[in-house]
Amino acid sequence: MKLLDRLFERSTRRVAETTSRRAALARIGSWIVAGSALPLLLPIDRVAGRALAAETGKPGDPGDPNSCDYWRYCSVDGFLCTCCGGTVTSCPPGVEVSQVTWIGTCRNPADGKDYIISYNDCCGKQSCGQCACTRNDSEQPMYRPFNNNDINWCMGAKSQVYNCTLAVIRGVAN
Amino acid sequence: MKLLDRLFERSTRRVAETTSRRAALARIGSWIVAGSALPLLLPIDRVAGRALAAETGKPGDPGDPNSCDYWRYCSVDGFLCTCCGGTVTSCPPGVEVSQVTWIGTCRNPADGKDYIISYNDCCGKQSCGQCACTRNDSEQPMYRPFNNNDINWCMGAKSQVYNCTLAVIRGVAN
Amino acid sequence: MSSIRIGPAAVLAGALVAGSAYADLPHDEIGQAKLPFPPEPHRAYIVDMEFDTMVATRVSVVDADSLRMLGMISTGGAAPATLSHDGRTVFTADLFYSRYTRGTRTDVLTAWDTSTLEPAWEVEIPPKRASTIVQRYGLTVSDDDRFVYVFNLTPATSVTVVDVQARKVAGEVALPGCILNYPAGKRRFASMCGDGSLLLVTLDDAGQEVARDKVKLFDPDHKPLIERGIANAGTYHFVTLDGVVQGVDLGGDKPRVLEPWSLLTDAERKAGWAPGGWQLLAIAPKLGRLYVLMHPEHQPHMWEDPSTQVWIYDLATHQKLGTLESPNPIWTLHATGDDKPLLLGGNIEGGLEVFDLTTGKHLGTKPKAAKTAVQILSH
Amino acid sequence: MSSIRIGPAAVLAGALVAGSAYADLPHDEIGQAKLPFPPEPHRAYIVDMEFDTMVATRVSVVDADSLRMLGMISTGGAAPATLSHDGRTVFTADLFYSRYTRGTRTDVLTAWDTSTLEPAWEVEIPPKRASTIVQRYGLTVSDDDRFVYVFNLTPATSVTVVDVQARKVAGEVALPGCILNYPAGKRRFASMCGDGSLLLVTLDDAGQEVARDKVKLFDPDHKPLIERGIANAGTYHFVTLDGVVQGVDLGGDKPRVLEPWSLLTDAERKAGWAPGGWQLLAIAPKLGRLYVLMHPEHQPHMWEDPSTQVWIYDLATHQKLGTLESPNPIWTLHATGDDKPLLLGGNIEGGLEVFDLTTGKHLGTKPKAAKTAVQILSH
Repeated sequence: MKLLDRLFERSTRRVAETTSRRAALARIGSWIVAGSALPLLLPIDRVAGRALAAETGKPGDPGDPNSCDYWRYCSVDGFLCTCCGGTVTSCPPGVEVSQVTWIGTCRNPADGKDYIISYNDCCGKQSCGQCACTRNDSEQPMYRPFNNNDINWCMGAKSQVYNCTLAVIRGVAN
Repeated sequence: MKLLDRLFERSTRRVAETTSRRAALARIGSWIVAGSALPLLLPIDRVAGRALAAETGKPGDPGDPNSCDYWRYCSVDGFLCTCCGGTVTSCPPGVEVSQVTWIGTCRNPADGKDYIISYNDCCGKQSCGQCACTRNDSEQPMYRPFNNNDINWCMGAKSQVYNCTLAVIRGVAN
Repeated sequence: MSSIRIGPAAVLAGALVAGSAYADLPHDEIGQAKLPFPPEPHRAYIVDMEFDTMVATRVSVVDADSLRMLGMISTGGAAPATLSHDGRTVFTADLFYSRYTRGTRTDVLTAWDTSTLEPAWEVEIPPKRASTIVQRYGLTVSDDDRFVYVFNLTPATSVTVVDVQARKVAGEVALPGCILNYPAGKRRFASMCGDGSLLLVTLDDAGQEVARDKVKLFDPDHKPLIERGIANAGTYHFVTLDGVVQGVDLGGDKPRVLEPWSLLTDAERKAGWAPGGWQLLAIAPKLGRLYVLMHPEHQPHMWEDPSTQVWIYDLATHQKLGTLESPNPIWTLHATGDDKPLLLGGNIEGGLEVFDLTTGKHLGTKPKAAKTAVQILSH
Repeated sequence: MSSIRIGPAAVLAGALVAGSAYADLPHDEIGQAKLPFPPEPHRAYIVDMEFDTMVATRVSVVDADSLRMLGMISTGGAAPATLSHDGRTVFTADLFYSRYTRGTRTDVLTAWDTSTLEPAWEVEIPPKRASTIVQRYGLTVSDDDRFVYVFNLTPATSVTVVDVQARKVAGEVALPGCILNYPAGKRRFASMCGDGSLLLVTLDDAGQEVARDKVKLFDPDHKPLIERGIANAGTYHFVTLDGVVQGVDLGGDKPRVLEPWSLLTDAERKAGWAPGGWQLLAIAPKLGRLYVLMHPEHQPHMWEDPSTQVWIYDLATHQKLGTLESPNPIWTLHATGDDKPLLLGGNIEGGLEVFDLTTGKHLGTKPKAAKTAVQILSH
């Protein structure tokens, strides 16, 4: 676990460098909300301006963390832990956070800054099945594994079985 | 397995006696077609006369074995093996038939006779998921276990994991 | 890259600059959710058989007030679940194969902590656990939480008695011709027999059988009872296929069979009404009311079919008090035990229907609470 | 109660009395279905991750001509699958936990008989198998069926080499910075690296590495390739995010990087067309044609999104020959290898879309072929 931890930290730093370039392209584009059948389903229309409502109750962190259109979810692929008994940064009861993770870069509409978000998977119970959400705003092919969300990142937990995904602020991208 | 076999044979005989009484009540009533979510779903309308079409290609055995309205399925609860790679009387490839089973009494619309049908479960792979079908025409509470289809009858196979169900003629009910 | 704790100070700092330029949002700290103790009375545990796979199954934990998921428990092989009376434990009787669908079978009783939803302990049990559509009284707990009773069906029937204190199997009780286990007090359980009797088994403090009795309850040939009854203060209420309620008081030294009474007037019966469903009965103990899933235009083969109609009865007077109507067909009922009780219904698409039993109002639906919702429990 | 075999005589006897009174239908004999060998070219194996559970997963086997299910293979933990070249074996790389979601992990390579759909043998492999959305080139077979290559991701990357003949693990090949394994001939596989090169690993007959080479293939910073390419007679075809096809011939002694060519005219690119999907490329070898899932109004973040549009190209001339349109959005493509090939598409609801590639007609949809159809294979 310690080794993975260190590998992750190294990689996060490397990724932070390479993604700041991509962050310039950061867009608040359309995205995909998954239904019960697939990680990818039909695109839904974006409700204009909704992302700016301060629904988290936290100043500077606008939007509804139970919704796929929350700004931190710009590169998520999975079930949102907020709908599974957890929060944006807490795993549901009895589910363990993975220590390795993939990284996305998302623009916060409140301050216009690009944040590095780690999408830590919560592991040890089967798929939560609630609020499936796939957005690939800053995703890259798998040969950039730490920018890839097609990988089950539970590899850094005691059990590889995937339950849901967090969206954790790791810093500002530039 | 041999013990179960004998227990089954004993019980089948006993059941044959007790069900002949119920067979008098045999009705070709409405039934339930299960969707993906539940063994029980909304009733569908019966297509009048359809059950009389000789779709099996066997004289005297009318109807479409891929359809929940086939006469032998009058007390089935599960996935039809005909839709899973098997036939009415054959398990799909790699799936083992259970030697113990529940028993229903179904009226054959071709000859008006009540047949004893054993609903052997096929076991060792997870739910087939195709052609879920629940009809309880001759089902009884669980204290009459050999007339009950809420039991997973894979108990008589090497693996208890349920895949699909056959409908096997065991004789005429009276 | 160290994380910064988000404390009140950080939030305040953010608030001060709100509206114009913000300070960078701080690094987050990763946490772990935990549920309160004692458990909320409206916390619902929904047993999900996942009929389309039925290997790795689950119990969904849902807050019936907010209609939000609180978490889940991962179970094996369409596992039954039950709650300890002290609110601390969910027991599940799990069946695992070394290769998921084949290989070596291992049956265990798993004790889950109701706050952490983590397994607290497990004990291996004989590989005989009944595999049925999950129902009440397949897995139960003695009134003092000392013993757990696991119903076995091979198809020979028996009960495995697990000693919760010692965390080991105390023994196995054969139940020839009888099914399920309806707990009665600290050291007794009943089982329903094909001859229309209840078998009563009394245990000692070591979990060993010390007595068995039989009491005639019903006529299985002419007035069959539905085995999925409901208990209230030591009394079990069952219903016949044609709508007669048969109670039996197992609270005393000797069982007492109560006077039967009908859910239906002759006119209602003639109009085609009859009970039907999976867990078709619920009792709100603080209201003293019985809830029954009822079918219009009923036919005998519909006895396990879902419905949108719930009829309400006073348990003392046997009077019908009203009806509830669900927006979606429901199949399994449960009423909470508190004094502002909810009726919870598992609908046929795996959603949870919630009714306020004080006002009779439908409060809402939690869609996708489960894939195949077969039983609902609460503390 | 003995069974009576249903033979031609019994059927004839029935036929003689058809139309009026029948003799009693005979007792049935219970049988077991088996699939023919050699396998039909239109037999489709659909890898089903069952995203809503992802523990006990499956491969659905479907006849793409009749749109009927032929059977299934039970797999563990979103297992990748691949077919031996001799048509006899489906290999799956399974991950099992002793308590399904937790406990002791066991990884195995399982060899399934393509006729009986039973496991023929298994070998335990290091507990490192990559868990990703299943894709081609996570699990592959050498051209002579002697070795199976399992991609590992812990997140360190490597390949476990399994000796099929000896039924044991031959060894592990480290792939620092590289992913997947693209087999090349009998004793070589490639791996795609983050620096834009292909790593080529050559093995000896014992499965031990004897050489490794690197060849530069693409610019990962400015012209990233999508790793989910498609092979045809020793040549792999990849596509860049913006629609340039990059081939590399791994059939010879030395890899040969081919001249890139564009799927799109400037006008098409300007109009917003671009490739996208999961397994977004397919090749029908007997037609020499490439099929590409294409998006109208494409945006960069849609690179893995489904679409209803498939564009058809001549592999030799690089000319666009036409388009196919699916009634439902599809996500993963496969073309069969026979001379009357079908294009098979996994739609986003788990259905299978079937196109006749000779006529360009959509032949039908098999709904619910899988829950989450991520990859399709055929012999």
